[in-house]
Amino acid sequence: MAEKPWESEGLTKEEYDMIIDILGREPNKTELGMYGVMWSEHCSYKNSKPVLKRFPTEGKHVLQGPGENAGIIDIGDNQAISFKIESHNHPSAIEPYQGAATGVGGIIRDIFTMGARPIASLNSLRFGELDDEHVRYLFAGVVEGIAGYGNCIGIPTVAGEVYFSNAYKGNPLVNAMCVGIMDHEDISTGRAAGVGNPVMVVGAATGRDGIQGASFASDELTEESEEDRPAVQVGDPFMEKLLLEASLELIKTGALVGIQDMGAAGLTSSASEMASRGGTGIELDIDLVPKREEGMTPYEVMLSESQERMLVVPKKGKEKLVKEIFSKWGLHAAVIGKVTGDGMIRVLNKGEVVAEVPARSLADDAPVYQRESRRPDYLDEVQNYDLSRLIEPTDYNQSLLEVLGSPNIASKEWVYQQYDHMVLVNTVVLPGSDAAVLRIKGTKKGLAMTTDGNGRYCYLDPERGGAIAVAEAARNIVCSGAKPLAITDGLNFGNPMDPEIFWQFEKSVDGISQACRALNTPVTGGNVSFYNESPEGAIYPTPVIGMVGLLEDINLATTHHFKDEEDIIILLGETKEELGGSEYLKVVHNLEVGRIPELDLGLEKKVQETCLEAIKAGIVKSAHDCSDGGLAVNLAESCISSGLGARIKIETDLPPAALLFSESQSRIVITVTKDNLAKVEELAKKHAIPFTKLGEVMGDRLIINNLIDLEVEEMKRRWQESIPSRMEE
Amino acid sequence: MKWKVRIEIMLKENILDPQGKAVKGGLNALGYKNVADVHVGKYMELIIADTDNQEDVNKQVDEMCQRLLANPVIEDYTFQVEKMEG
Amino acid sequence: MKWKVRIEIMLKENILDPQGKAVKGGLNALGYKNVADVHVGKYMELIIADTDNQEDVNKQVDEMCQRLLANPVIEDYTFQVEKMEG
Amino acid sequence: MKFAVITFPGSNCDRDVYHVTKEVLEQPTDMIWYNDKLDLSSYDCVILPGGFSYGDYLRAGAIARFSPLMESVTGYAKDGGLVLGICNGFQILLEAGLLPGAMKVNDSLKFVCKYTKLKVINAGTPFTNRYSKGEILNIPVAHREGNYYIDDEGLAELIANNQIVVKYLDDEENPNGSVVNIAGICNKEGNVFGLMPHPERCAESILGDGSKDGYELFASILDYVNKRGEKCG
Ligand SMILES: Nc1ncnc2c1ncn2[C@@H]1O[C@H](COP(=O)(O)OP(=O)(O)O)[C@@H](O)[C@H]1O
Ligand SMILES: [Mg+2]
Repeated sequence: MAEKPWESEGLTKEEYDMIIDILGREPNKTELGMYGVMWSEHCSYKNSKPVLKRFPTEGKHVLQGPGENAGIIDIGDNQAISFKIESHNHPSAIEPYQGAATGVGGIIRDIFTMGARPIASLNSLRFGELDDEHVRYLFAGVVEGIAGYGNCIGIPTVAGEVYFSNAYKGNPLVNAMCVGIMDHEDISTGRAAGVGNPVMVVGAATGRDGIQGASFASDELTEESEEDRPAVQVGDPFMEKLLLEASLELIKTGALVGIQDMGAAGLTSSASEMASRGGTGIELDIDLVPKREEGMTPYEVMLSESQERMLVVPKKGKEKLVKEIFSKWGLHAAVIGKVTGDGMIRVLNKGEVVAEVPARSLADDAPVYQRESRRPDYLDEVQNYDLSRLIEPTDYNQSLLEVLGSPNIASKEWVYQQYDHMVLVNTVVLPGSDAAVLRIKGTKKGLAMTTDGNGRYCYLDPERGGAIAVAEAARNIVCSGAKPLAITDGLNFGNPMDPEIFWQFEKSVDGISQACRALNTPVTGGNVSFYNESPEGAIYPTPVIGMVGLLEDINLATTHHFKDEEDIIILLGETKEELGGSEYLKVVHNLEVGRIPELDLGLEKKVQETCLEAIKAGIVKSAHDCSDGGLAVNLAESCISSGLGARIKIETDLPPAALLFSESQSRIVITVTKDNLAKVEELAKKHAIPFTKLGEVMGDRLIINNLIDLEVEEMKRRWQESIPSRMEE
Repeated sequence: MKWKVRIEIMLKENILDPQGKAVKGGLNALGYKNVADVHVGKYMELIIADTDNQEDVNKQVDEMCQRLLANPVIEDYTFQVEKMEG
Repeated sequence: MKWKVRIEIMLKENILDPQGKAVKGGLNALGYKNVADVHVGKYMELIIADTDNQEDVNKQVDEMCQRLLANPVIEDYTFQVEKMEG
Repeated sequence: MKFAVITFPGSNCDRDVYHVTKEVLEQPTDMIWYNDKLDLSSYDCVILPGGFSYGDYLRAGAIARFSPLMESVTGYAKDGGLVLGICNGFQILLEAGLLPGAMKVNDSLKFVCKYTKLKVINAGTPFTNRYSKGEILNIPVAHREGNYYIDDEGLAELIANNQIVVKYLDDEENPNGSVVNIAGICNKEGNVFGLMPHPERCAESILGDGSKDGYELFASILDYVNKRGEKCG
């Protein structure tokens, strides 16, 4: 073996010594490869585990918290939903179409593995700025890849976000989320129980795809990444559609003991995790694994990340049933081994044992590190930047048009028009409003879902930024008429060995935890993606929150579009002078500095409760969360999507820029008919939250005090053409 | 002078080719059992004008393939250049 | 005997080719102003086994193209057959 | 009346169509597996749903049209049975030669999912009798290969026989570049109809932008079959 055999597997000398301790001998090449992938950050969470323990993970709805392939939440009537978010950042940087496509495929498998039928996908994307040709290539490729996979498999992509900043130029973020629904009795787990039960591989044949993909994800992107990358995985959504149907059919038969998809680290992770959860071992034979290529070594077979495969453990005697179901769908199912009682993963090849290691040591006993953490120096400088010296614009119409034309604020239609967002005929609120809403067929109920995150906020203040991401997600859910249930989190950060990055990570987790406790939305799972760095440096710390909410009555689903002339426009919550970190500051002053808006979680909760109570009372005609871009953008969006204007008159001492563009939290704009104005005022009093009547829906212009007077059509053009015009350059 | 360029672009050797697999399945199902393998790629024909020297055309086409026509991360390409009449 | 078949499938001459148009636009925008025309089609490689006679292969491949590989309403095809070693 | 909805490997709107005929229209409906070679004569209408049969690899619908069941569908159509192909189903009907013409990739080269405005050209078919000629419909599309092509001769024939059933309202509404904005056509006899837009996605007002224009298409079939029943009986 090489002089420092651990290096090529991405392990340290100390970790190598631990392995020798565990085995009582030197590992061979295959064994070392297995430890290498399982002890990578991507699979083992060795640098993040202690911090993730801070999340609140319990709640009365939580049927399955973190630890399985995806979390599960009870929604009543014997139904449950499963959802999770996953990153595919590095693969997408190398090959945007396939990287994003296989990311979608992976998260969908996580959901149907749990026994749930996937009903919706979401995606959270970050790129550099669109004036760069390579960025445009990445953006176009990623969106096409998500579309290519999701549309083909027939799961609607109903919501998401896209954000552009130079911080992501060398390292885009591609986080995909999937939501599925199931009856309680179909909940499945990835457990290999029952000594003697067969272990089977179903789905695609194994090739040399993506070997060491997990370790690749656990390293920084460098100039050479393009060279030493593993073979790119290509997704086959058609195969996965068949796999999905066959797996769900199989789960329904009750013949299964356990099922797990093969994602990162392929057969090694699925076998060791299933055995470890079941307190068992697995013996498998390389010869029996269906292979796509000739001459594959045990190392390659164990580490392959070929897509669209699952590992299943049926009850003994049910092998034939499994094969029948899969062959009906034109898929292979092969017995490759059996469950054992000795806790070992034992790999045979041509009758010889080529690897034999304790399952637990792979899946659960990776070393855990408490990394050093230090508040970054840049924070004081950016937070203390003196915003009072900024010159107020002379033409606020111009400023509003500029902000509306910023790709971060502008219409994302260019993106979601490429996604089939209607298949499965459940989509009640289409992309373009605050959260997507889906009906649950056969019930009166509905689900709302959204992803939110603000990397710039987290860069300027990771703790509050993390909390705001949760608060904003919940506000989006509430504005659609749903009660927030729980979250999944996608934590995207730089290199955790850098104490300043690790501090950002810890603080973000703290902020998310605080908000989740206050808003009663436990964390049911998520994903950590470190090493998001390029030669230009680390990305903005970017936690992304995926949230799901429940509507008791689908008829109360609410959108942000204004509905009728003369409706009264009301602000719940209060606008303060809080331009720090705002889109206005970036677009108009080219600054990404300042103190980000305050977040009073008590007030946040009360504002959300007021809004939801008003919606439940049936008096809210539109509701729109007020955040990125501020009040002016909020009002403009409701105008644009309805074609209706608004006349706004606000008494205030705020400087005009702050009135229009401040991103103060805990604000929701709603509209009601004149007759219901008093009712809302009463509700606001009851909850003791600030309440302001802003004006009314009227005409075809947006008029705000003597600051803004713009035709809705003109605003719409700027907002709608921003991304397409940049992409068609 | 004018040149006709024919470019063939294929997925690299060991990269999964779902299309090829599906087409093979289709052909086998139609009764062509002797079709042992299928790969599906792209074919392009370019007309290049105003270039006098075949060497230049070769160089340019190679560059185009690298930059736009093929995806060097997952695809290989080959091409032939041929002088056109007139 | 084994045969390698290369098939090129293209939209018929007079049918508008949106892909070709887009690729031409892309190449021109990248500075390749001398690219006068582009057509994009499909390229396939088949391995045909257990057939001893090139004539049979030709006939079979032609039939496959007609029935499945190309759509005769809008596409033309050409192919070459080559004997493989071993 | 009785509907049959065919599931090909990769169909993904099969359950959606089933939902509409079974739950919304409340008509008996069977889901039929592509690999069966059934006698379809007991059905009043056979629907080929949307999706990506065989991943749309090669060409949309190209492989699916050789499914064993497609032989039955062809026979059923020849005998005058009602066949409706939606999106991928339309593509399969073209590949199978049950309808003339072919599909190319959208001019934008992109998948497009959005509501489109359609104009009813022929309201006399079994599928469109509840609409009126010239009526404007709002029905969503979702496809990447919906750019309908037919040569001039074929087009003249389509027009002469009144086979163009629905068009996109105008060039601007046309999401794919199809010849003369064609969105759906029928065969000469009028019993086979294929269209790119998805009527099953707008059969209930709770969904999306609230259009119920798709409901009327399914209801047209029901009306037609019921009337035909009266005539016979
Ligand atoms: N990548 C995407 N995929 C699908 N939908 C998207 C995507 N990006 C944005 N959208 C949709 O566009 C709308 C506006 O997005 P955004 O401005 O991020 O909303 P908000 O600020 O309310 O969270 C939302 O409905 C969102 O779901
Ligand atoms: Mg919002």
